[in-house]
Amino acid sequence: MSQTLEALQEDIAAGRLKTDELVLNMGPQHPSTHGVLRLELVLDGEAVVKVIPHLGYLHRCFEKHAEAMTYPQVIPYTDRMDYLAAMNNNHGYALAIERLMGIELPERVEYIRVIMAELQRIASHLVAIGTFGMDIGAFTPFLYCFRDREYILDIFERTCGARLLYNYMWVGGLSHDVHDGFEKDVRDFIKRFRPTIKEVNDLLNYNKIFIERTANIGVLPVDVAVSYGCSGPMLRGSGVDFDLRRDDPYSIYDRFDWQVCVGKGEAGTVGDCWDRHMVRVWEMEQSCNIIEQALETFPPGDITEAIPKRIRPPKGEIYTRVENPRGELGYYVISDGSANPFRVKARGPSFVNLSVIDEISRGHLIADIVAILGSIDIVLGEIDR
Amino acid sequence: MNTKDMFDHLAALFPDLELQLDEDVPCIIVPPDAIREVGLQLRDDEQLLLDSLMCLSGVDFADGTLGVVYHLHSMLHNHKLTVKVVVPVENPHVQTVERVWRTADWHEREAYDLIGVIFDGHRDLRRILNPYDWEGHPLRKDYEVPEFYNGMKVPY
Amino acid sequence: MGLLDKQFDDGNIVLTSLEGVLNWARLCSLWQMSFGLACCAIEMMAASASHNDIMRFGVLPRPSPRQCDVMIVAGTVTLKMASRVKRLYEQMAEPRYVVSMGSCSNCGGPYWEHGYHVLKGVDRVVPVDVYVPGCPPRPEALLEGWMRLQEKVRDFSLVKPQNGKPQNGRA
Amino acid sequence: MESLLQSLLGDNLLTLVLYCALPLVFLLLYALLAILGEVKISAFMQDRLGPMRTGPWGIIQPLADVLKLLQKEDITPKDADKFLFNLAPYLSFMAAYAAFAVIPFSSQYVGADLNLGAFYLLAIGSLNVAAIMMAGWASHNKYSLYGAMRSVAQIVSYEVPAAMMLVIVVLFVGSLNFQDIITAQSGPFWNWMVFGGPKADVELASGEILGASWINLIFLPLFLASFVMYYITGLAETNRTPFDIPEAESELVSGYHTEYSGMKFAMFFMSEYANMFLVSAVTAILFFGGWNSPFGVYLGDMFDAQWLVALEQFGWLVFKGLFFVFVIIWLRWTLPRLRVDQLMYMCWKVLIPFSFGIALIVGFLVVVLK
Repeated sequence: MSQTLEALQEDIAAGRLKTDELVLNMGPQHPSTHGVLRLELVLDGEAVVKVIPHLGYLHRCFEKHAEAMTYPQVIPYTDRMDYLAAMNNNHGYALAIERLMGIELPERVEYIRVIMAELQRIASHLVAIGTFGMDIGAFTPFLYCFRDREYILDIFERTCGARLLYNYMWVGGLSHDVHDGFEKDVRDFIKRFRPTIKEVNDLLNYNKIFIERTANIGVLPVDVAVSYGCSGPMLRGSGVDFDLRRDDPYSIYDRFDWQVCVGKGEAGTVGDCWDRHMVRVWEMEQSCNIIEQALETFPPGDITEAIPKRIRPPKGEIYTRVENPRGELGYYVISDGSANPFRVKARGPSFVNLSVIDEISRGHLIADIVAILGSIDIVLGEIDR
Repeated sequence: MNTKDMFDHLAALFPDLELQLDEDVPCIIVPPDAIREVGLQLRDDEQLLLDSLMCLSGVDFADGTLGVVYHLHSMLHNHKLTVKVVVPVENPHVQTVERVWRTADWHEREAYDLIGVIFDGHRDLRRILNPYDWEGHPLRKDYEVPEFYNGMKVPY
Repeated sequence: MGLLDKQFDDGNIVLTSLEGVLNWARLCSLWQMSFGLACCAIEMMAASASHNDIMRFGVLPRPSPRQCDVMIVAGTVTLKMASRVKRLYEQMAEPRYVVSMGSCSNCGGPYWEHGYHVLKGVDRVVPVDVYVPGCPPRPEALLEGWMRLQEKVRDFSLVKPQNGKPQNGRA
Repeated sequence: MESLLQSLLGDNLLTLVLYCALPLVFLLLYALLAILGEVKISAFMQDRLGPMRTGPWGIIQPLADVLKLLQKEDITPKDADKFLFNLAPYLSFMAAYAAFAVIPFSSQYVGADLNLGAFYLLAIGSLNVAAIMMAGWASHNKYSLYGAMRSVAQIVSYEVPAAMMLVIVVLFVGSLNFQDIITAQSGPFWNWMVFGGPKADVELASGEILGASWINLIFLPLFLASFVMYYITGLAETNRTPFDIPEAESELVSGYHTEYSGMKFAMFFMSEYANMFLVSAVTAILFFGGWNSPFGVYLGDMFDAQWLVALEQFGWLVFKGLFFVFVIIWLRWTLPRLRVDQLMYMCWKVLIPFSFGIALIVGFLVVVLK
C-alpha cells in the first residue's frame, strides 16, 4: 500500500510483479479446513490456479512413539491418529500384530469387532456428512448428524467407558466384554437410525442447491484415483468397485451379505463431490445391514482367552490393511523380536487421498475448493500422525 | 502370482540387474538406481499390472543402512508384491518413483523428512511433516531431540 | 474500549455496581473462536451440538479471532502450530481468555515423552485461564471449565489491587 | 404526528430530533429482538435450547452481547486504511437507517413523506455497497477484499430485479409514494397487491382516484410471481442464506467484516438486521398492504380513537415485517449456500428477464384496462 503507482507500474513493466495471480492462505486456522491443514491457493480472481497443501501442523510423532512403546502401548496412539474412527484404527493395528504372531481369535471377539467397527463407520460418516453440509453452508444437518452420532457414542461408552478414543481392541481380544443389553441397544439404534438417513437425504443430499454446488465439481477420474492411491469412498465415488472388506477380506466380513456402494454419477459426472458424498450415505445403510446380520448370529464366549500374556512377535514384518471409513488404513510393522516394535509405519487413507487435491481442484472456484476438501473427508490426525 | 513367480518374471526381463529374492518376508530387493525402471515394468507389465502403490515406507535398519519398502497391489489381478531398496546411511540416494505412481510423491517426501532418504529426480523434495527449517531426521535410530526449536523448549 | 483501559484507586458503590453489570455482560456472552486442533475439537463440536449445547451459556462461535472472547485450544499444539496459536491469540481483541482443553494442550498429554514435535503445554506460548483435563475431556467437562471461566470473569475488578492483594482476572 | 409532538414540546428543533429518533429507537429494540429470534429459532430447528442462562430463557442475551461488545478492544489493524476502516461501519448503519425515512409505519407516521419514496429507497440502498467496499478494501485483508468484491457484485446485480419489482407496483398504482401504494391496498386482505390489487376504487393520498374492479384478479399471478422474486432479491441484497456468499463462513471466514472487532462489528451486525427488516417491511408494503389491517377495520375506529388506529397500523406493519424476517431466518437455517457464479446466473439470466417480462405484461394490462 505504501508503494506509489509509478513504482508499481515500473515493477509490472520490469516483470518483477505478477499482476494476475493472488496467493491466499487458507488455514491453519480456517473454518473449513477440518483442523489445521494449510492450503496455499494461487488464485486468478476467484478461480484456482494451483493448490499447495502444507501439512504437519498436527505432526504428533506417532511412528516415533510406536518405536518407543511396547506393542500393547501403541494402541492408544493409534486411537489418536484418525480420531473419528478410533475403533477401526485399533482393529487394523491389532490385526497386524495378530497376524504377525499367528493368533486365532474367538468367534465372539470377531463379531464384536465387526459390530463395533461398523458402528464406528456410521459415526465417522455422520461427521463427514455433517461437516460437508456445513462447508456448503447448511448448518442444521451438521447438528442432526452429531445428534445421531451421540447414540453410537452412548453404546461405546456403556461398553468401554470412553466416548471418543477407546483403546478397545487389544491384541488377541478386547479390553471389555460388551455390556448387558448391548444387542438391544444396537438394535434400537439401527431402528432409530434408518429413518434419519432418509431425513438427511431430504434435507441435504437431494436439495437442489446442494446438488448444484457439488455435482460436476472436483471430478476424480479412475486412472488418477488409482495412480494417486486413493481409497475408500474417494475411490468408490469414482466408480471403482473395490472394498477391502470384500476384496481383501479380514476378520469375518466374508460371512455377511452386503453391497459395495459405488458412485454412479446420478447428479452429474461419475467421481464428483456429490458421488463421494453419497457413497458415504449409502455405506451407512450397508453398515446397518452388516450389523443386523452380525447380531442375528452373535455367539457367546470368552473374549479374553486369546489375549497373550506376553506380546513379543517373532522377528519378521507384515503389511496389513483394513477398510477405514476414509479408505485403506495400512500398518507396516517390523518386529525384531523384542517387546517394542522396530518400525511401525501407518499409511493413513486421508494422507493419500489429500494428495490428489491439487489435481482435481484446478480451474474451480474458491467455494469449490471447500466442497472438494469436504468431500475428501480428511482427518488431520491421520494425515500428520 | 506369488512373489517367487514375479521374481522369476522380473529376473528374465532384467538380466543385467542384481535383483534379489528375500524368501523370508517375502520380497524382491532392487538396486536403488534401478527402482524407477523396475517400477515402470511392474506397473505396466500385462502379467503384473501392479498399478497401485499401497504404501511406501522409509526404514532405518540400524545397521548402517536405510531402506525404502514399496508395497504394491494390482487392482485387476488382486495380487501383492513387496519391493525393497537398501542404501548405505552415508549415501542415501534412491531413484524416485514419483512419476510411476503419483502417490509416491508425498510418501517420498515423508521418507525424506523422517528418515533422510534422498530421492533423486523428485520434483519437489521438501520436508512435509516437520517445519521446513527443522534439523535432522527424527525416525533415525540415533536421532536426538533438540533442546530448543525457535525459542520453544522441546523436551518436557 | 474506554472503561476497562482505566484503573481506579478505590472502589465506590457506583463503580462496584457498574463492575457487576459489565462483568455479567461479559460472562454471559463469551464468544468462542471456532477452531480446533485435534481429537478434542471433536468433543468441542459435540459440546456445541444438540446434546450438550454450549450455546445455552450465550456462546456464539465466530470464525474470526477479532470478534472472539475465548480461544479454546482443543488439541495437541505442535511446534509448527505454536507460533500460529500465539498469533491468533494476539489477533483477538481484549478482554480475551484462553481455555486449554485436554491433556495435550495442558502439558503435552500422551506425547510428553517422545513427542519431538509437540509443544508440552500451550501455556508456554499463551497465558491460559482455565485448564480442562481429560484425553479428550467429555463435553460436560468442557461445560464445567466454561463455568469456571465465567466465575473468573465475574470476579474481575476495575479497582487497582491494594495491599498486594492479587487481582482476579485480567483486563 | 409531527404536529402532535410540536404541540407537546413546542421547540421545533427538539421535535425534529425526536421525530427522527423514533425509528432509531424502534430499530434498536427490533435488532435486540431479531438477534434473540435468530438464536432461538435456530435452536428450535436444531433440537437445542439456545441461550438459557441470561435472564429467564435467555431473553436478555442480546443485551449482554451488546454490553460486551461495547467493552471490547477496538482494533484497527496496522496496515489498514484507518479513515475508511473507521468510517465504513457507521456508513453502513447510516445507509440502513436512512432508508427507514420513507417507511410508513402508519398512516400518520412516516419519517419523510416523499413523493419519490420508492426512488429514494433504491438510491439510498446502494449506499451500503460503498460501505462494504470501504470495509473490505480498508481492512488490508484478502478475505475481506474477496468478501467485499463479492458483496458489491451481488448487491449491484440484484438491484436491477429489485428495482423492476418496485416498478411493477408503481406502474399499477401510478405513484412512487409509499403511502399511496399502501392506501391503494386499503380494505380487507383481498385488496392486497399479492391478491391482484384493489377490487374497488380508492382515493390516493394525493387526491387521485385509482379505478379498480374485480378484473384486477388477472394481476394475481403476476404480482404473486413478483412478490416471490422481490423476496429472493431481498435475500440477496441483505446477504442472507442462500446468498450469504460475501460472508460465507466456510470460505471467507467472515467476509468483509473479518477484521472488525467490538462496536464496529456490532454496527455491521445491526445494519444487517436493519436491512433484513427493511426488505421485509418493503415486501409487506408493496405486496401485503403495508400497515393495512387484513380485516379492513380497526378497533380504534369503533372507539373513534385515532391514536389507537395509528398504533394498530404500526402493529400490523411490524407484524408483517417481523413475519418476513422470521422467514429469512428460517431459510438461513435450512438451505445451503449458492456459489458466486450461480448467484450471478440466477440474477442475470433468470430474475432479470422474468422481471422485465412481468413489467412488460403489467404495463400492457394497465394501459388496456385503464
